[in-house]
Amino acid sequence: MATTRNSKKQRSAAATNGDKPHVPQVSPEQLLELYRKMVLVRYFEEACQTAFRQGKVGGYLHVYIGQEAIATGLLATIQPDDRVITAYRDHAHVLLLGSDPKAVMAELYGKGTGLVKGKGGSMHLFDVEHKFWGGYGIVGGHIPLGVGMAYAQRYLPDNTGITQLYLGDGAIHNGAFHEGANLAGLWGREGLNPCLFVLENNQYGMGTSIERATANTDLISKFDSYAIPRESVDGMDIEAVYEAAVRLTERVRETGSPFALEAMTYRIAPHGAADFLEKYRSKDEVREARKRDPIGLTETKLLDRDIVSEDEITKIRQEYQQLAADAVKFAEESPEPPLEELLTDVYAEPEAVG
Amino acid sequence: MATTRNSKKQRSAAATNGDKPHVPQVSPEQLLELYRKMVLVRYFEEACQTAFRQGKVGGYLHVYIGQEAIATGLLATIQPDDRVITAYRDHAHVLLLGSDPKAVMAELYGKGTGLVKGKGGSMHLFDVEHKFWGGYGIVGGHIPLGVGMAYAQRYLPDNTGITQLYLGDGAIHNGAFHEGANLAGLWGREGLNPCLFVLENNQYGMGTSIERATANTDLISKFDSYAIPRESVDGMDIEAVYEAAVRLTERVRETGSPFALEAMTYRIAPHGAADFLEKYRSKDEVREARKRDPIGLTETKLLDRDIVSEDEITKIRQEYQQLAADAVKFAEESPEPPLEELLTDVYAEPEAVG
Amino acid sequence: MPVITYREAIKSAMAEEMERDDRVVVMGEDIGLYGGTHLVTDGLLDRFGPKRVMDTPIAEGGFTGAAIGMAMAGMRPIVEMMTWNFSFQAADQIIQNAAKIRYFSGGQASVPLVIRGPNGGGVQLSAQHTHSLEGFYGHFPGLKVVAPATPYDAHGMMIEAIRDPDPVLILEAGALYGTKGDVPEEEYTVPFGKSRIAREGTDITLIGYGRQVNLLLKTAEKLASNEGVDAEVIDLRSIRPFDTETIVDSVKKTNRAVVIEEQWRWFSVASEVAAHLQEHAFDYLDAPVERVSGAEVPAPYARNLEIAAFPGEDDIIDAVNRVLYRRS
Amino acid sequence: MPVITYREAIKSAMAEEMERDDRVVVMGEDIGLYGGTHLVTDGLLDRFGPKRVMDTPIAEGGFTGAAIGMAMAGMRPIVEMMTWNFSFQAADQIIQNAAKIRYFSGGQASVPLVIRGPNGGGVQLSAQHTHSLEGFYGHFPGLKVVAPATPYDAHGMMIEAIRDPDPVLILEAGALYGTKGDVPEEEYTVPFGKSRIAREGTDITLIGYGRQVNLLLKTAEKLASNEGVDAEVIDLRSIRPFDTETIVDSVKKTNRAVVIEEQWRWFSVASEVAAHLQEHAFDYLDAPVERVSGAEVPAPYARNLEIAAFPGEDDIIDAVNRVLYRRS
Ligand SMILES: Cc1ncc(C[n+]2csc(CCOP(=O)(O)OP(=O)(O)O)c2C)c(N)n1
Ligand SMILES: Cc1ncc(C[n+]2csc(CCOP(=O)(O)OP(=O)(O)O)c2C)c(N)n1
Ligand SMILES: [Mg+2]
Ligand SMILES: [Mg+2]
Repeated sequence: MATTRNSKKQRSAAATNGDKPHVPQVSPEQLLELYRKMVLVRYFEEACQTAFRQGKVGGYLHVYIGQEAIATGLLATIQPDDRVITAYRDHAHVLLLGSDPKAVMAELYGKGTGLVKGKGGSMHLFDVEHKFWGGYGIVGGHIPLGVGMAYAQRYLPDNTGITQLYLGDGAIHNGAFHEGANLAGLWGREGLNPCLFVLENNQYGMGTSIERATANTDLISKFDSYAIPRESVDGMDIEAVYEAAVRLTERVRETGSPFALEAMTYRIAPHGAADFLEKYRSKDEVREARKRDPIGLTETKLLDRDIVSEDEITKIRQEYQQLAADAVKFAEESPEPPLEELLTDVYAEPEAVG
Repeated sequence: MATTRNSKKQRSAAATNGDKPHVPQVSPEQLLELYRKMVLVRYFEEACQTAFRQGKVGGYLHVYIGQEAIATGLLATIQPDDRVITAYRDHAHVLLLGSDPKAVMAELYGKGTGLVKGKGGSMHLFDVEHKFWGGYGIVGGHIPLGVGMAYAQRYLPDNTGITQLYLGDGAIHNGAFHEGANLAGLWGREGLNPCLFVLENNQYGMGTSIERATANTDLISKFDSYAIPRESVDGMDIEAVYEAAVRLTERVRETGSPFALEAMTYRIAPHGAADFLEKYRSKDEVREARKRDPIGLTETKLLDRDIVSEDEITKIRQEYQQLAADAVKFAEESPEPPLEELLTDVYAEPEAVG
Repeated sequence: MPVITYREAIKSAMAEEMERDDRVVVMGEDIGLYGGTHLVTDGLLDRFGPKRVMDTPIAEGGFTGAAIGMAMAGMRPIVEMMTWNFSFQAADQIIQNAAKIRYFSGGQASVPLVIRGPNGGGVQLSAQHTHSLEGFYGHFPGLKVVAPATPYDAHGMMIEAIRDPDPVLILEAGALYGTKGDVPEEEYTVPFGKSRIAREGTDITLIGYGRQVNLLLKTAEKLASNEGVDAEVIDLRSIRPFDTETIVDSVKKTNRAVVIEEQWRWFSVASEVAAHLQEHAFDYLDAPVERVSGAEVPAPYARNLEIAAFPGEDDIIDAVNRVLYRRS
Repeated sequence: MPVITYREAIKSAMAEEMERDDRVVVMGEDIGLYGGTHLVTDGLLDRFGPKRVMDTPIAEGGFTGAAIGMAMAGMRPIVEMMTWNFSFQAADQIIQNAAKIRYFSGGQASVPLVIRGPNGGGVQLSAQHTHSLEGFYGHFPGLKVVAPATPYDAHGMMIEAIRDPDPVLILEAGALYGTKGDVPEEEYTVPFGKSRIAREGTDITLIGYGRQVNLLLKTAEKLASNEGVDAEVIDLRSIRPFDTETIVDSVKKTNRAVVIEEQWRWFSVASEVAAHLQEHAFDYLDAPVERVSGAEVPAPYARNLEIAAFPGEDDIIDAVNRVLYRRS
């Protein structure tokens, strides 16, 4: 894991919502805990990439490297009735919600011990017990689903949950976003849509930068069309994300109305594991972005504030490196799914299969 | 034709863009000409409704009664390379572009002499020679088509045309609008999209009022998402519409970039000829709207300004009543399409039909 | 037994299930205040309120997707497609999500969703408003697709669909909303995957579904009285799951079959029936299975062309004569 | 004759037509700067510039619709679906507009549009990214649907499609982009509506298209050497218009047929072929036409399940043995 640490000065200069007073409410213990989670995700993702390059993981694989602070900060607020839904870049979310890394890795290996029995792969993780409702491969397609889930949260009795609905900057141009967000705004007016939209703005939809996809590049402003209030946050700064997460999840929970949070970030990894050319961006650009690697930034904070020592950092890193290695080992040693699994889960009653 | 005439005072009080100085640039001759066209549309539409009630016209039928000033004002600016596209409420547009009312009526009768040989009916009028490119029945579906046509206008050499793309207030919530408008904004940045969006805001999408369809009821503001500039106009005031039309079509033609004009109007007629209950709005509301009937308002102007006399008004009305009657007679007497027509126009080469 | 319309049969099924189960909601365009453009949901808003009877914007993909989310989250939504013609805008949601979520979630999530609305031709609705989509959606594993032809089936299949743990598409025969039939007051359901013998006969099997069943029954009477042909009429009614047994058994008896459908012939329900019969009743067939389908054109508006485009009595009689190796 | 890849064959066809005719443009997601996710359009942006090679936002419905408008207005757009799996979002545009505009405009407007992209299974692409949509789109009059299996056909059909005055859907075999074959330097086209006899034989007719053709050829060799069965292999290649004659003539000779497809069996291309053969070669068939199709499940991710879901050599050999009334 190559990360760069930054000075305090650099950090605050680059924050996107500089106007708002930034009151870090994160205790040292919390910051350390958030850091550990980001490291968990990072090493897991690196292990995935390695396994893909070794030909042990197939299909499409999209890792979260560079974006860890977003899901880490937001999912730290999760409550019992909450639900989370996202697209195909979904490993981090499910891990942060508490899924067993072994089962997640086994899923990528297409093994019977996988999180969804080897049936879905990287793009279709599900862990309903841990509030993770997928894992979808069609850009935009999951957005209306999340809005519907949020409706159910206020329709069904005694439910105080909210839905965290993640989407990418590329997805926002899709009609499914427009239709889904409009419904959220409409239902939210009656307190029937506790949906927190999280726009993971990593600057690119595959190889297409924002300014090549739309004439209005202020993406979060697009929520105005649906009367959904919104704000942006520096998605590389775990404290900023966490602060916004606490504040906004509370607001959504109380009002039953949607809110949209844009987290400005950068996809340090290629789009997918098969995106090896990266003709659409320069090496310099990526190098520049690495300077604000969320893990590096957090390490700087932890050290600056004397919360941990360099040694402890090293130990934490080793711990999660080992955890990822264990997950890989488990996945490698797991059996393939039994062939009978082919025909199950098509319908509730197996006999319905034609 | 029942219309109500208004005093000058009432008129100016109700104009929606009261802030902007309203400089009528319409000469008496022009105003009279615009009036005649509106009357043409009105009597034609009334004849359609009668024919439908008599069971002579089938399928779905949507008339333009109450909205005449919009297409009349806008299409008065049409230039040789221009194109016009709209949804199913399309009789007015094609008539105003110069189609033969006989052929239009014959189309509604499903006759072989119809504008599209009896194959399309009310919702699918086409008159390519007169720049009218349809006539579409799926809400939202035609919007991307219009954007593509506008692209062609600047892609193909020596073309100075623009596309007038009409849509309803209900269509704006459809994903096709979002995707189409985003492309228009994007391509327009390069001068490759001379598209004038005309939002015919008649307050209802079938039985659903605006506030029941979206939380952001300032519909035209939704164009901000695509960086498409916009304004609203009183769509009941033919002078206001015409003034905006002249100004905005020029702008779009010169810049090659899109613009969105919202015309505030009211559908005095039922949504479609089969919408007989109208449970979704009160009789009072309709009665109130009738006071600003665009034809009545224009008659008031013509009389107030001594452009025509009451007698002349009566004569004009009779003239177009007769024209509609002639169209009906032509349609009634026309033969059905020959049965061979069933299999033509599926592909360019007839033998391709399976 | 009360005689009610096909429309009433569907509405009463929804209302009964809404009474029984709070999780059931209805949503779609103009289904509440307007009462539904075909009045199938008329009165439900007054009875169950706007949280359970939701008017939606014109966004088939969006609200179908939202309904999928609701279903995953424990509700039992019924989506009205104002007409199935508009469902192409929701095709991605239906095919990519509703049909597959149970599978790709490894069985963790289910989508107990009903999508219903009128399907098939009307009178002069023309090209964009005339489709018969049984085969189109029936192609996809994970979906169930049914097409009731009688008020009895419409009512019973509606209840069955609402209680089904998987997504069910009900392709109602729009042309039949006003037709009447017996519908018992007692609760009943019509299970999927079972076809219905609408008329017993011995000489030839006529197979169809939806509004074509009525046409087949009429034609069968004519065949009986004018031609001395005793036709068996089978109403497929369940498209997926499909009932192989009933049609195969019938053909084993009659040795001849004609399939009728309003949809286009290529890659259609009739193709499947013919493929099926030659596969499972090869040795019993005395003639090729004939298919009578819609003309291979987008639906024309003019009434005379439209009538020519839809399969009619003469087309069926011609096919029957060919299959019986005789000329009428 | 130069030997080039399937990918190159498509690209060179597009480039040649773009040279010849300024009206031809290419558009889709990441086809320009990125070079196309399957590199089929790689280099075109540099050669023809951004007005003719347009990267689009992720809005399949929007840009397909815009391309329809361009086509109506005199351009000759080629739309790349990054994969056909995403085309459900454009289904409304393809089915309701592209297929029908010529008809409902009474012949006043035409849509000379090509939509192309990879189709069919890959390796572990799982449920939402694995579809074979020939029958799905082939159902609709107004569309032409082709599925080339060789570089020669891919090149010739691409040129034919661009010049066609009607919308053509090219369902490329995504798994075959890297395969090589002869492609002449001289200009040629492959007309639609003609199947191709890929291997002559006398004992049985094996019918398929796309990447299954290669599987059929391999299996035919095995059948010849191991089982003494001389199979004729037919590559349908044109799905709509469909070539009845070639398959019927072959079955008149062999009296037996097996159809293979990756898509689901219900209401599929194989259903149509079987329906067709029993209709047009009834008296020649010595056994039912057997269908070998994909398993009736959304595509699973795990490689072992996926292999089990796709039709394979053993499935074909089993079907052949059944049709020949023997056990292997
Ligand atoms: C409808 C659809 N079109 C195209 C694709 C192919 N595709 C997969 S990811 C992707 C880019 C999405 O970008 P974004 O929403 O910004 O998410 P990110 O990958 O950056 O997290 C594309 C085009 C798809 N999966 N679905
Ligand atoms: C995709 C789709 N859904 C539903 C319909 C049925 N429908 C026809 S017109 C209409 C209302 C459209 O309202 P608006 O866009 O405001 O146009 P207006 O009729 O007011 O001119 C609806 C819902 C349709 N034609 N297409
Ligand atoms: Mg992105
Ligand atoms: Mg309206």
